[in-house]
Amino acid sequence: DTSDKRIALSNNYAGNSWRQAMLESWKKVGDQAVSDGVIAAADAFTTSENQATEQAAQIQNMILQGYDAIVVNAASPTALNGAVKEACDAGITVVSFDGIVTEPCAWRIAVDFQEMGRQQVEYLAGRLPEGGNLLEIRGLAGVFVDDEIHAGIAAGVEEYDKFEIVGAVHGDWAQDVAQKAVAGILPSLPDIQGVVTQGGDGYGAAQAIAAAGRDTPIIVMGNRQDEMKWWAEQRDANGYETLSLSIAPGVSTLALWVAQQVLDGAEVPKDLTVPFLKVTQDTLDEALETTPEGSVANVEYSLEDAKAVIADAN
Amino acid sequence: MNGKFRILLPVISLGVLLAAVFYLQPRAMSYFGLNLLFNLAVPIALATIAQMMIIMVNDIDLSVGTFVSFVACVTATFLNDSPLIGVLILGASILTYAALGALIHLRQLPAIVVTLGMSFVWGGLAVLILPSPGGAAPGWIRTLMTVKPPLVPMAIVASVLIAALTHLLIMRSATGTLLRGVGGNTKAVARSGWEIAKLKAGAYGLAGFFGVLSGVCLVGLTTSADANIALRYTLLSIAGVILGGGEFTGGRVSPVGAVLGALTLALAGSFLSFMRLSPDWQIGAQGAILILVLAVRLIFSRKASGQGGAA
Amino acid sequence: MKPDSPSGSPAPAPLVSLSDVRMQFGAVRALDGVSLTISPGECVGLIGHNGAGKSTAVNVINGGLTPTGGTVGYRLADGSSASGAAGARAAGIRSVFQELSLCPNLTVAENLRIPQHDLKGWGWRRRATRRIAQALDQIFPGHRIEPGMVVGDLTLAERQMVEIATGFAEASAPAKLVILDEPTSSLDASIARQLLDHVRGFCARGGAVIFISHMLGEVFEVATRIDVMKDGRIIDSRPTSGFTQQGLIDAMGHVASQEAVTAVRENAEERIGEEVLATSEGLSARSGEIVGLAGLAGHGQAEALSRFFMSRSGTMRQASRPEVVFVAGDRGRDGVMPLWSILKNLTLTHLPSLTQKSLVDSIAEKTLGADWKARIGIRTGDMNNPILSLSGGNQQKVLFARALASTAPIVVMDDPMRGVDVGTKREAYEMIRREAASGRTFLWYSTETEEVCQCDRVFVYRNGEISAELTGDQINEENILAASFEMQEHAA
Amino acid sequence: MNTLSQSLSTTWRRPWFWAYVASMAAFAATLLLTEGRGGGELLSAAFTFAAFSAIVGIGQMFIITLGPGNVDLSIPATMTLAGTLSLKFMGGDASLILPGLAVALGVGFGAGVFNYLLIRLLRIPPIIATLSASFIYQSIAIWSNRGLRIKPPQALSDFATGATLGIPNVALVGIAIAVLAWFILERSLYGRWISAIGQNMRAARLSGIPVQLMFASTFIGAAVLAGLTGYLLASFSGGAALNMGAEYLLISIAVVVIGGSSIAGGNSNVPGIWGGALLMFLIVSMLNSYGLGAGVRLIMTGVIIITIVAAAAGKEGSR
Ligand SMILES: Nc1ncnc2c1ncn2[C@@H]1O[C@H](COP(=O)(O)OP(=O)(O)OP(=O)(O)O)[C@@H](O)[C@H]1O
Ligand SMILES: Nc1ncnc2c1ncn2[C@@H]1O[C@H](COP(=O)(O)OP(=O)(O)OP(=O)(O)O)[C@@H](O)[C@H]1O
Ligand SMILES: [Mg+2]
Ligand SMILES: [Mg+2]
Repeated sequence: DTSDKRIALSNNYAGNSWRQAMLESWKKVGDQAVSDGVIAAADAFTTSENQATEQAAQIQNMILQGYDAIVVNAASPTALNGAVKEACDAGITVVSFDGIVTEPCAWRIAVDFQEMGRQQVEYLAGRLPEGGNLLEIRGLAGVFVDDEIHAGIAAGVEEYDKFEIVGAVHGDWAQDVAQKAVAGILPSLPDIQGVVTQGGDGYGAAQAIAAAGRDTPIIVMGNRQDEMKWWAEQRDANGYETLSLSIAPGVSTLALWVAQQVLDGAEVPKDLTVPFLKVTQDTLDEALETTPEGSVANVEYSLEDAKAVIADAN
Repeated sequence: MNGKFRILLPVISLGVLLAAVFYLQPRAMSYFGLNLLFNLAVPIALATIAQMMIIMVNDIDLSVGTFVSFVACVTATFLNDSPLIGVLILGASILTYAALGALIHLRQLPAIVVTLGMSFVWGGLAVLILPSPGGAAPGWIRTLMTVKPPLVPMAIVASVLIAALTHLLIMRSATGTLLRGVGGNTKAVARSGWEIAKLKAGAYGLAGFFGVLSGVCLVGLTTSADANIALRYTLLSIAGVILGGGEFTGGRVSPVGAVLGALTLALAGSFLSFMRLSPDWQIGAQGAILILVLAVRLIFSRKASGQGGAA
Repeated sequence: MKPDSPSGSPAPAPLVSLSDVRMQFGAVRALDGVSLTISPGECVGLIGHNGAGKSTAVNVINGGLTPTGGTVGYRLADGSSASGAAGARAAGIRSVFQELSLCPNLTVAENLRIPQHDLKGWGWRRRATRRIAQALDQIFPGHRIEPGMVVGDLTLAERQMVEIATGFAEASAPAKLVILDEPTSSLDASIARQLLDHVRGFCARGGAVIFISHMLGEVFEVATRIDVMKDGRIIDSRPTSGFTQQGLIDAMGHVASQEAVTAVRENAEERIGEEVLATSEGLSARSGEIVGLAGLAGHGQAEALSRFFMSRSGTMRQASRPEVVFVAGDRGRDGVMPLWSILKNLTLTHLPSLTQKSLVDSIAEKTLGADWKARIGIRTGDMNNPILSLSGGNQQKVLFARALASTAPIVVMDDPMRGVDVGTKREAYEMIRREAASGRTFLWYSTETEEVCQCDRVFVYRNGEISAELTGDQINEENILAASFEMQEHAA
Repeated sequence: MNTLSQSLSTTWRRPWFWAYVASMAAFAATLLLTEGRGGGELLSAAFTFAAFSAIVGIGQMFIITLGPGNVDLSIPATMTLAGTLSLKFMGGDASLILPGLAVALGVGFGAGVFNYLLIRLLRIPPIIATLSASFIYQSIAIWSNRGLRIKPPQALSDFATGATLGIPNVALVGIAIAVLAWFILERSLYGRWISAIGQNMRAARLSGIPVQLMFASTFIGAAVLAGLTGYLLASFSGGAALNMGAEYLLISIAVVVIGGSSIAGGNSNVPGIWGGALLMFLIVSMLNSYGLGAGVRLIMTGVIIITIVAAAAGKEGSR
């Protein structure tokens, strides 16, 4: 019975639509769980800047507030280990997701970011058998996710060696920055056949490429509604085809249920993997329909879904 | 007189905030609670002292945050794997800081631009050292940062030590007085036969030294590093110095105030967590509380100006 | 040691000797072949018009500036000779600069650390406190300065006192020659007297002093020898007894008639009109009136003036026809825009009247500048030169012009004649009189009793309050002094 | 005519000269790689993106001119808030383009007033006042739209991404604002007054300058420019994002100082802003084009900034 247990969400960043959708899913599912009497509280906390130190302090405050479980989307896989360890030592269940932590006492709901990078190249290889030139738009330098996806892309290019990355820029996961960086590097690049991204930069890249008067290459998208809408428009106009993939913001609700399960005494392995959410040419219209304007394609998890994920892993 | 007012403000704001935190969360009123509240403030306090050294000579350092991140990366990698090389790198970075101080004076460069440029340089070096987060804290730092002294938690002991030592260094020693003199009236100090370039190099070198301490402590707490770990320290450290009664020009700084200012800022974040605001407004509330704490200055500056008059 | 021995006995070896020193700042020749020697026991009065090169000479003597031609040599205590800034320090040469050079963020005692390099190690604060307290007690008995006070909290006069005391304070290399560049410019008469007494005693004990002042009376009182500078050259040098006041003025090259110094206070009846201001503190003035603020320095006169000014000028609305204008005395703090040219500094207050559709009419601005350059004789080749290239007194003239160029009916002056030479002062008095006759009101704070005595009405301040209001024949040095010291008795 | 040739011959001594030299060097270095191809493309991109930096940079410059410690750290948040609210208001409706602009400028105005009041009434140092205020603006932006990206009206988007006579429209806006700013700074009473305030605030007050009016109008003006930039940037990039403008915090300061304005206040110049803005874009493009990693790129950016400032200071010093 977990009806008197309190769970907190420690979130390190709220400045993009993905995080906003993530917080919203948490609130929706969490509030429902509280009113159903499954748990006593599901409070969300956000730091003002994307900083590991600030989040570490936030976790320490949660320890003081006596939460029974802390669900973390971490700014850094390692820099929070000190605070996470302190939480574990205080008897608190810590579940990390999306941005996971390496501290062994915590649970990890990981997305295989490397695989996400690799699959992009794989998809392109399917579309362009004779290979071609790729532009890579990376995220924020020095951050775990950026490094992982990049490694996956690099692995993919090694596997499908007809592809060559002719240019790479850091878009800092911000639309305007990505657009600017792409516009700056484009003039010095040969023709581009594909653009591999980390999610959310597709629209900006498309704009920059169009502004430079070049043909639109295959841009791998990141499930943002504006990207998908642009994709649908292009598809209707000229049969444009591509792939979109990203981690669903609703994974926060999975983490919530996993935490609840752990508190309930269930046997939960420390490492869980969630599949990422893929939108293909076939599911595009469906995805567009269910995604609010300006938001991100999403799936939320129920307790049953969570139990299934746990059972699969066991 | 003025000095007393200067120190009163940070003391009171810290006191009030601490009382509010204790009221909201009585559990904080314990050895364990105080340690949790304050241990992450120790590296902030050190970074604030570093910033203060620069503000003391009328400059401002926009690279503190990236520098501390850089040091953290070095600490979690070189200092852990091959201590000698690690120490050499950190030593060289302090020398770099000192050299910048001399360069800024000799070529009459605006410090804010040079440090802005350096913030890119330190950030770039950090990314090169640790392209993705990781590394490990050397055992001795970890031990030092998690030691549990009797009665008073380590965070408090460390803060008191930092405040006392830097107070002796800056406010009492002959060299510290000279450095503050540079901030007060550079021309007069130069006229008296002192080499300003050397003094500025000294002040910057001290800033580098405390920046290194900050980065090392930070890794001791977090157990690992990443290239963006302390970016926020730049603005936090400036706010800490001001909150501690320092001023941007004129060499008016207070080390004790700076440490208290850093603790206050750290506590402000905790206070907000305990308030349980809606996530929409949590970020804004951080701004609001900064405003609130600084607005207290108003009362004191009114008093102080009533005293000093237009003299 | 012997007291002043003018010529008779063989002069002791000189402490410092300059021979044919030249100093060029770009096109400006500040020093043009200066030769002089100063021996122990001498008190040299150095006088000259604004921009004559006095401050430059000081900076050459103390090693702060390396001359572009000629040599400067010092004699050390052991009889050897030296040169350069370090040599000057070792030879015991100390300077008290025209522009204050204390660190306002340090305490009085801590400030001693700046010039005295040996103050370090354990107990340096105690030693510094003792040295500065001793010097202050010795020079200014009865002063109210604590060594632990922060300099920024002191009044201008007190800061000047600290600076002077620093010049004479005990140190590892004892003071042999102290250069005082306009030391009394912000001191009131009684403190200035203490300083003069000290200087005389110091020289009698074998020390040497260079005393720069525009107050000839003071110079006559302390100097054993007077050197007159003009346009970068020493044009006359004689024992004090060889000069008369008028002779000196003539030597400096200003042709100003004697009666110019006589009171401004004439034809008062026709000049003075309606009351134009009355503050709650009791300050009042009528149009065309010249109102003086007197009392010991630092007793609230400057504050009263700036309060009045602030209350009559907005920070939120544009004042195209300002009601009051301000002439600053503390140039660095209250007046000068250091990055700007002389012209821009001069026109600042009047500028709103020189704009068309809020664009500055640069031709009108130039004309105004040229006009005032001629009117008050700003010594510069080009009004586009930076203001800081002017000598102190000339900067002061620019600030004067800034205020008078506007049309404001009330002019507030905070000891505006600080560091202005005799000739210019006379011209300024003349100007004030003329402006008053045309209906302008002046609120004039001065540390010179002579100046205050020219006013139509005088408010004497003590401890931040008005202790007496003197009018007409009541205005004389005796009454002012009395009101400065005793609160109740003289309040008419 | 005389003054023209005079100013030409002293051009190289101007503080902004080195920003342009460095920009051209970066441009040439990039073209070297492509053997001259894509020059026009790069230039047009440079002018487009530099325009955003230049507009916020001009606002920041006026603030910096007010003297040490005066800076606006709320520019990114103001941009975000103005972009978010105005795009939400327009909701893609082309008839609301001008009212939408008014909303954006109004947001800027409000932010400027709020910043100024914090500084004036609570006497909080500008650096911290604007930082704190920026958190509040960010919260309002989150609360009002929860990060949803709403598309700009097509006509507006076409304008923002389009060009007139080969010059990007946003660059034209940026240049017009720069010319206006130059006039204000160099020729107007306002420019003279803020320069005086920057040099010596107390003396400025005692010279009869309406100091607070100047402070208020400068902070408000800068925020209005930030609002305008937010509106343009959001229209340009297809919608406002919560993290848009984050990089303009450093850039707005960097373009001011690289452009040769004295950071100590009182001495500013407008041409340098554009030089600095072009440089900031071209450096990154050059380093990206040469395929340098993020680490090296950051280091080079820093080194170049310092070198330019050192070069400009050397020339100024020898005057
Ligand atoms: N740094 C400088 N650059 C250019 N010109 C200078 C500089 N310093 C002094 N001068 C010029 O040298 C001349 C002598 O100046 P100095 O300050 O020695 O005059 P002074 O006799 O002390 O005048 P005052 O009585 O007004 O203080 C002046 O014409 C002044 O403009
Ligand atoms: N925006 C600002 N930035 C920095 N310092 C300021 C600012 N505004 C005011 N000050 C400081 O406050 C002092 C008083 O300012 P000011 O003279 O404008 O006030 P006032 O309008 O005369 O008086 P009051 O405070 O009664 O309204 C100034 O000397 C200045 O040092
Ligand atoms: Mg002089
Ligand atoms: Mg006097």
